[in-house]
Amino acid sequence: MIPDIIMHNLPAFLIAVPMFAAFATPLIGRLGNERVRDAWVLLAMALTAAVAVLLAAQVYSAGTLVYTFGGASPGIPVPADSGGIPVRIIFTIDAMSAFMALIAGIVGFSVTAYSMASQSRSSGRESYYMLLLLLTVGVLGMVCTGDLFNFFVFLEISSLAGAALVASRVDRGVAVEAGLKYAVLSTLGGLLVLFAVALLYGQYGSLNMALIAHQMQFTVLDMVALVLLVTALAMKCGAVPMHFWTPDAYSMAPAPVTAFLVVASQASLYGLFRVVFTLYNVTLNYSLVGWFIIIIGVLSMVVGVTMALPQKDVMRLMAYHAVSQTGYMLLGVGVGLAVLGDETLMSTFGLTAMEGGIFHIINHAMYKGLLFLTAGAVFYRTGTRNLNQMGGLGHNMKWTMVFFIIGALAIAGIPPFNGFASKLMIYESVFLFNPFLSIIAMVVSILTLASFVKVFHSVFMGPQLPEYQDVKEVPAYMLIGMGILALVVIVFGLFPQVVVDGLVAPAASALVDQSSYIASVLGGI
Amino acid sequence: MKLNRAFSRSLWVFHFNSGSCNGCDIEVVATLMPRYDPERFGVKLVGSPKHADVLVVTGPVTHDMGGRLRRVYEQMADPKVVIGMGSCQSGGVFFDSYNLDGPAEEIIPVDVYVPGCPPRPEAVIYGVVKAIAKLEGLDGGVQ
Amino acid sequence: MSEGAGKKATYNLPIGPIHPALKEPILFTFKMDGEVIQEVDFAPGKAHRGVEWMGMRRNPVQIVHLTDRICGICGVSHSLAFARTVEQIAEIEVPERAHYVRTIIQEFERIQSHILWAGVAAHELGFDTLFYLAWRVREESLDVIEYLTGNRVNYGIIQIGGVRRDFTSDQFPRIEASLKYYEDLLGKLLNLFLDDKSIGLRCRQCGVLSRDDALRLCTVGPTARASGLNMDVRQDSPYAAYGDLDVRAVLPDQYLSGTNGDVYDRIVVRLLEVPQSIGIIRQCLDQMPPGEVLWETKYAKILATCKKAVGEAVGRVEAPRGECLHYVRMDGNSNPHTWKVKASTYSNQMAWLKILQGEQIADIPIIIASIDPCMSCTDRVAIVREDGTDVLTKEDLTRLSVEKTRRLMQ
Amino acid sequence: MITLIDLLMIVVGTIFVAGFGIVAGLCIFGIDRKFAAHMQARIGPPIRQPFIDVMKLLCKDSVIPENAVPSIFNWAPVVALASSIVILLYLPLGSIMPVLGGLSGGYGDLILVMYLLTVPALAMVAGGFASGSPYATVGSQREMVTMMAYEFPLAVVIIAIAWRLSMAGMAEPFSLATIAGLTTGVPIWGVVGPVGILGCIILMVVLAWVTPAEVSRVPCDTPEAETELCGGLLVEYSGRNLAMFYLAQAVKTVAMASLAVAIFLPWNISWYVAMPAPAAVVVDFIFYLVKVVVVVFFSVSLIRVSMARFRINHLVTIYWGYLAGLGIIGLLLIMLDAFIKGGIVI
Amino acid sequence: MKFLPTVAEVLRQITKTPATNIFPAKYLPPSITGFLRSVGEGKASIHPPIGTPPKFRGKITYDRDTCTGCKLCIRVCPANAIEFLPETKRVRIYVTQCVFCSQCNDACPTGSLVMSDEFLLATEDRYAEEMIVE
Ligand code: SF4
Ligand code: SF4
Ligand code: SF4
Ligand code: SF4
Ligand code: SF4
Ligand code: SF4
Ligand code: SF4
Ligand code: SF4
Repeated sequence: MIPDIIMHNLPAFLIAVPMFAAFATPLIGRLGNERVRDAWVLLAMALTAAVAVLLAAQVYSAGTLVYTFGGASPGIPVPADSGGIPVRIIFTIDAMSAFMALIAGIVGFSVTAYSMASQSRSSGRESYYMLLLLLTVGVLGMVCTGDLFNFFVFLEISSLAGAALVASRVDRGVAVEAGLKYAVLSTLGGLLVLFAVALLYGQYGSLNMALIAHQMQFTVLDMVALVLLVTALAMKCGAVPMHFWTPDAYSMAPAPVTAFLVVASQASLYGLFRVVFTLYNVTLNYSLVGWFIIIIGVLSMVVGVTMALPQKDVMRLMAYHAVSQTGYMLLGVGVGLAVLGDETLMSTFGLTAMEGGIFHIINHAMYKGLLFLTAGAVFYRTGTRNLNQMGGLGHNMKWTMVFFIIGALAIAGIPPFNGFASKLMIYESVFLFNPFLSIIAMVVSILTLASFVKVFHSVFMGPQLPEYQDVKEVPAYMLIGMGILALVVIVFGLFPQVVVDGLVAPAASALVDQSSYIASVLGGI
Repeated sequence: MKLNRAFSRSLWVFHFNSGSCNGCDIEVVATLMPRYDPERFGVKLVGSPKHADVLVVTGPVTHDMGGRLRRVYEQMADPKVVIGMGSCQSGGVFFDSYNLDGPAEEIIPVDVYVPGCPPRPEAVIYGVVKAIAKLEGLDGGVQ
Repeated sequence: MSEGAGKKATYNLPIGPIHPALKEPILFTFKMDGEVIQEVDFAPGKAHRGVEWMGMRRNPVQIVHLTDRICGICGVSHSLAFARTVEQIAEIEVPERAHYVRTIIQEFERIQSHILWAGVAAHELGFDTLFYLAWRVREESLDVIEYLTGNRVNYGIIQIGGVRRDFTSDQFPRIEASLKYYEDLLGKLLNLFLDDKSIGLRCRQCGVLSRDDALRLCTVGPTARASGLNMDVRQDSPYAAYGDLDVRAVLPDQYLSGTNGDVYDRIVVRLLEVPQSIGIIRQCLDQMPPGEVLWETKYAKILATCKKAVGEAVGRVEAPRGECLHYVRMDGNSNPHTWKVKASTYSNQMAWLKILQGEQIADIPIIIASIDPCMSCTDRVAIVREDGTDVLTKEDLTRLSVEKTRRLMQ
Repeated sequence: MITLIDLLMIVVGTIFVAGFGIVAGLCIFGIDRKFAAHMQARIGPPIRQPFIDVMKLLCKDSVIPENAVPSIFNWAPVVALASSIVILLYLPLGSIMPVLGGLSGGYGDLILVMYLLTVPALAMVAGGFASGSPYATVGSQREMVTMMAYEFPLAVVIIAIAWRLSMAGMAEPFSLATIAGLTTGVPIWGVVGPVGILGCIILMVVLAWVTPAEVSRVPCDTPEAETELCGGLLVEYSGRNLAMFYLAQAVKTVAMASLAVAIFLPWNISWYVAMPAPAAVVVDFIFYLVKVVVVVFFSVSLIRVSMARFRINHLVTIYWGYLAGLGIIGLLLIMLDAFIKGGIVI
Repeated sequence: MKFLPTVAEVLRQITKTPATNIFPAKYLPPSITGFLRSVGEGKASIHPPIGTPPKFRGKITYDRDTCTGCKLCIRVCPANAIEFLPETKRVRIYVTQCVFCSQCNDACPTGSLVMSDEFLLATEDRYAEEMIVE
C-alpha cells in the first residue's frame, strides 16, 4: 500500500516532511489565501504524525533501526572501527526513540489543529507555523538521532524555534522577555552540551553514541562531560533546582506552543535518560546516580506542587505542575537506574518503576498538553489568565470544562484516567525501593488535585459573571485539538495494560539494554 | 406530587423563627432532646430549607421576616407541611403592633396549629402526630 | 496551609437571618479573606415586634405578661425589672417574702439559662452529645420551675407588688432535691466541658475580648466577667433579696490561673455561676421570712393604684446574660406614658465586631453564641422602610434622642 | 484475557454488590444512629429509618438553584454513587473475592481503592461548587482541604502494610486478596513480630481516625457543618439528588469499613473451623458484617458522639502533624520489625 | 481517656436505659390514623406524656353559671383572648389566642375561670369547636 521507498526511508521523512513544510509555509502563505496555508500546515503535521506512527510500528515490530542519511543502504550497521563517521547523520531509532516520536506526532497534530482557530486572530501566522514545524523538527531529531553532535544541533533548532515562539506574542513586553530568558538559558544549556560533546569527541574521536558507549572508560573527563550533560538536560527539562525558566516561558507563550514545549522538555528528558542509560550505563555507580536523579525528581515534585498552589495565573500554575510531574518521571526512571545492576531487584520492581516513569512521559504530554489547551481556550474567550478575574464559565463553555476536568483528574492521578495508570506503576514499584518515596509521590498527587480543584472552581464554577455573559464555546478546531488529547487520555487510562505492554515496556527495555543498542549500531559485537 | 408512605415517617424539620420571644424556639429544641426524642419518628432538624419537609414557624412574624418566611416556604421542595407553633400563630400577646405582618397564616398556609405559650415539648410531638395523621388522610387513608 | 480552593481576594458571606447557628433572626455580613474574617457587620431588628409600643397601650398588669414574652429564656428578669419600676413609681411596698420568691425563681432561671447556653455552645461546636446531655439535665430545672409556677418557660410569677404564687413548705423538698441533683452533676459537667481537649482546641484563644475592650464597649454580665470585670448588679446594687445574701461576682480566675477573655473563659464563668445560684437559693430557703407574697390580691385595686401613679423610675436586674434595665414613666393614665427596655445583649452585641475580627468561618457560630445573644429582647429599633434611603446617622439619632427626652420632660 | 463468562460474572457481581452496598450502607447508618442515640441517652430512630429517609427523598422534588451549573449539579450525585459502588467491587467481602481486581492483575488493588475513595468526595466537591451558593462553595473548599489532610496518613498506612507484606515475600502485596489473606491465609498480623504488631496497632489507630474524615462525620464534618454552613456542600441539594449523595455516603462508609476489615481484621471463621464451602462463605460473610459494624462503631459512632468538630485548620495540623507522624512511627516500627526478622536486602 | 472525657461517659450511657419518655408510642405505628382509632376503641393505649404538676396552667375552663359578667378578666388579659358577649353577659375565650397566663383566674372574683391540666392542644383548625371555650 505504502511504497517501499517510503517504508525504507521513514526516518528521513520524519525530519524531511516538517522541515520542507516549514520552509514552504511562508511561500504558500504569500501565494495562496489563508485557507490553503492552514490546510498545508495541517496536512504537513498530519503527515509527520503518520510517519511517526509508521516508524514506531516498524521499530516495535522489527527492532532498533539504524538509518544513515544519504547512505547507499542506510540500514547497514556502522563498523566499530569506522571512527563514527562524524559527517554523516545517523539516526538510531530504538523503541524509546519511536515512543518519543509518537508523542511528538500526536501532540504536534492536536496543537496544530488547535492553532488553526486559536491563532486566527493574531498576526504573523506564517512565521508562527514555520516555527512550530521547526520545533517539531528539532524535537523529532533529538529523539531519533544516534549522534551526539546532531543531538546538539537539533537541540539548538528546537531551542531557537521555541524561544521565538515564546516571544511570538509580540504585543507584550513580558513575552519577549520570557522568550529571551528561554533563549539565553537554552543557549547556555546548548553550550554545556556542546562542551560535553567536545570532551567526549576529544577522547574517543567519535560522535556516534553507540560507539562512544562501546568505548566508554569513565575517565575524569567523562565524568565532567556527564555532569555537564546532566545539568544541561535537567535544566532543559525543567527539573528543580533549574526549573525557574519554565513558569515564565510556559505562561507567556501561546497555549498551543506551551503544550508543545512540554514535549520539547520531554525530549530533553529523553536526552538525559539516553545519556545515562546508553552513553554511560555500566560505567556508572548506579546507586549514586540513581539516587541523584531520584532526589532531583522528588524535589521537582514537591517544589513544583507547592509553588503551584498559590499561583493566580492559570498558565503559571500549570507550568509549575509540569515541573512537578517531571519529578514523577525522574523518580520512576531514577529508581530503575538505582537498581539497574541487580537482576532480581530489577525484575521485582526496577523495570516497573522505569516503565511507570516512561509511561508517565506520554501521559503527561497528553494531559498537560490538554490542560494548556483548555487554559488557552479560556484565555481565547476571556482574555485573561488571572484566576481571580474568571468565574462562572462552566455555564457557557461546557466542552472546555469537560476537557479540563478530564485533564485535571488525569494529572491528579484519579482513576480511571491515564495519569493514575502511570502513577500507580510508580507507587507500586518505588515503595519497595523506599516506602517514603511512594508516600511523597502520593501526597504530591493529592496536592495536585487540590490545586486543580481550585482552578476548576475559579474558572468554571460560580455564578455567571456579567462580563462573560456573552462568552461562547471555542471554535471547532480548538475543540478537535483538545478532543484528540482527551481521547488519548481516556483510552490510555482505560486500557493501561495494553499501552504498557505494547508501547512502554519495549521502550523501557530498549533504554535499559545498552548492549543491544550498541550492537544494532555497530553490528554484532 | 405523589406522596409515598415514607414521606410522613421521615419528616425533616426546618425551624423558622419569625421574631418570636425565644420561648417557642427553645421548646422546639427542647423537644429534640433525649427526654422526648422525636427522632424515634424519623423527625430531625435540618439546616437548609431545601432539605426540609416540615416548616415549623414560631413567633408573630415581624415585618422584616414576613418576606423571608414566604421565600423559605417557596424554597422547600414539594411536598411540604407547615406547623405553626405557639399562641403567636393565632394571637398571643403580640397584637396591634405596627411592625407585625403575621400571624404566619396570612403569608403561607399553616397545616397544624400547636397552641401554648410556649407549648410543652410533648404538645409539639402531638402536633407532629396530628400532622402525620393529616398526611395519612391525604394519602388516601393508609391503614 | 493554603486553602484548597480559589477565592476572589475578599468576598462577602452573609449569615442569617435564618441560619441554624442563630436561633434568632439577625443578619450578619462578613467580609471574608478565605476562611478569615476581615470585617463584620450585622443588622439586628429582625425580631422587632414593637413590644414597647404595644406596652404603652396596655396596663401594667397586662404588661407584666408582655415582659415575660420579651424573651422566653429569662422568663422573670424582664418582668421583675418592669415590676420594680412600677412599684417604685406607685410606691408599693413589696412583701419581704415575695422578694425571696423572686430571688429563688431568678436563680433557677439562671441555672436553666446557663445550662441551656452550655448546650447551645456545644452544639455550635458540633458536639451534639454534650448538647443533649446539657439539655437533658436542664429539664430538671424546668420541672422545678413548672412545679413552682405552672409553666416551663413563661413563668408568669411576677405581679406588680409581689409574686402570684407562694412556695409552700411541702414544695421545699422538691426544690432541695433539684439543688442536690445539680450539685451532684456539677463535677461531671465541669469535667465534660472543661477537660475536653476538642473543646479546648476550639475555644481557647478564640474570640478574645480584652479587659479594656470589655470596659470600653460597655459589656455586661458573664461576657464582661469573663474578661475580668468584677461587676454584677446583684453585688453592686442589690435588689429583691440579694441585699441580705452573700453574692460575689464569678470571675474566670477563680477557676483558671488567669483571665483571657476568650470563649473558654465565658464557658467557665457561666458554668461556675450554676453552683453560685445553688448557693443563693439555699440561702434564700434558709432565710425566707413568713408572710404574704402580694401586697394586694384584688386586681381592681392593683389596676387602680397603677393608674393613679405618676412619675418615672428605672429598674435594674442581673439577668443571666447581664444587666437588664427598664425605664418607665407613668402619667396618671392606665397605660405607661413611656417604657424603655435595655436588654443585656444590647450592651454586649457591639463586642461582636471586636471578637469576630480575624477569626475563622468555623468559629463564627461559637463566637456569636459566646455572648449568649438574645435578639428578641434586644431588637429595639428597626428600619421599617426597607429601601434603606433613610438610614439614621449617629447625629440624627442623638438629635432624635434629645428631642424625645425634651418631650418627655415637658 | 477476560472471557465472556468472566464478563457475565462481573455484571452479575456488580449488581449484587451494588445492592448489597446500598442495603448494608443504609443498615449501617441505621445502626450508627441507634448506637449514637443510645450513647446520648435517647431511643433513636428505628434501624430501618435511613431506608425511609431515602424513599422519602426519592418522592420529593429536586430543585435546581438559579446560579447552579445544571449539568455538573445533576451529574455529581450520580458519579458519587456510582463511584462508591465501584469501590466496593474491589473489596473482599468476608471470604468472597472482590468482583473486580483479580482479573487484570495488579490493577485492582489498595492504591486504586484509595484513589477511588476520593472520587465520590470529588463529585461532592464539584456538586458543591456547581450549586453556586457561598455556603456550598466554602463547604467544597473545606472538603478539598479535608481530603488533602487525610490522604497523607492514609498513604502511610497503605504503603506500610504493603511494604511489610512484600518484605515477607508475598507477591502482589497491594492486592486486597493478598492483604486480607484470601490467597495466602496469612494476614499482616501473621507476618510481623512483636515490634511489628505494635506498629500495626498504631497504623490501625491511624486508619480508624482517617475513617471519620473519609466519610465526613464529626469531628471532620466541617464540609457539611450544620451550624456553620447549614449543610455545607449539600445545602442546595434536595430530593433525588440528595438521596443519591446520601446513598453514596452510605456505600462509602461500608467501603471504608470493609477496607479496615480487610487490612486489619481479616480473619475468617472458616480458617479455624472446618466447614463445607458454601457454609463457609455464608458464615464468613456474616462474620464480616459483624466486623464492619464493630469498625463503624469504634471509628464512626463512638468518635462522632464524643468530640467537638475540628476547625478546618486544626484538621490539617492534626492529620498532617499528629496522625501522619503517628503513621510514620508505625511504619518505622514495621521496618524495624522487618530488619529483626531478617530477609531485608536494602 | 483524660482528654476526651465524653468517651467514658457515652460508653457508660450505652448500657443504661435511655431518658426518653416514649409518648405516644415507642416508634411510629404503621398507621397513625389506625392507631388513634384503636386507641379510641380501647384496643391500644397511648403511653402518657410526662405528668403535669399541680396548678399547671393548661387549657382554660369556664363556668358560665357562676360568672357575673364583670369583665375584670378582660381588663387583665394580656392576649386579648377573652371576648364579652353582650347578649348573654357572658364571656368567650379563644384558646388558640390565650397565652395560658392564668391572670384571669386570679382576677376573677367568682372563680369562674380555672386552668385545667390539658395541654395536648394541636389542631388543624384554630377556630375548631374545642378551641373556643364559652
Ligand atoms: S407563643 Fe408565646 S412562647 Fe411562643 S413565641 Fe409566642 S409569645 Fe413566645
Ligand atoms: S423597638 Fe422597642 S419600643 Fe419599639 S416596639 Fe420594639 S421593643 Fe417596643
Ligand atoms: S436577656 Fe436574653 S434571655 Fe434574657 S430576657 Fe432578654 S432576650 Fe431573654
Ligand atoms: S443618647 Fe446616645 S449615648 Fe445616650 S444611650 Fe442613646 S445613643 Fe447612647
Ligand atoms: S429615636 Fe430615640 S426614642 Fe426613638 S427609638 Fe431611637 S433612641 Fe429610642
Ligand atoms: S438627652 Fe440628656 S437626659 Fe436624655 S438621655 Fe441624653 S443626656 Fe440623658
Ligand atoms: S389565661 Fe391569660 S391569656 Fe388566657 S385568657 Fe386568661 S388572662 Fe387571657
Ligand atoms: S372575671 Fe370572672 S366573673 Fe368577671 S367576667 Fe370574667 S369570668 Fe366572669
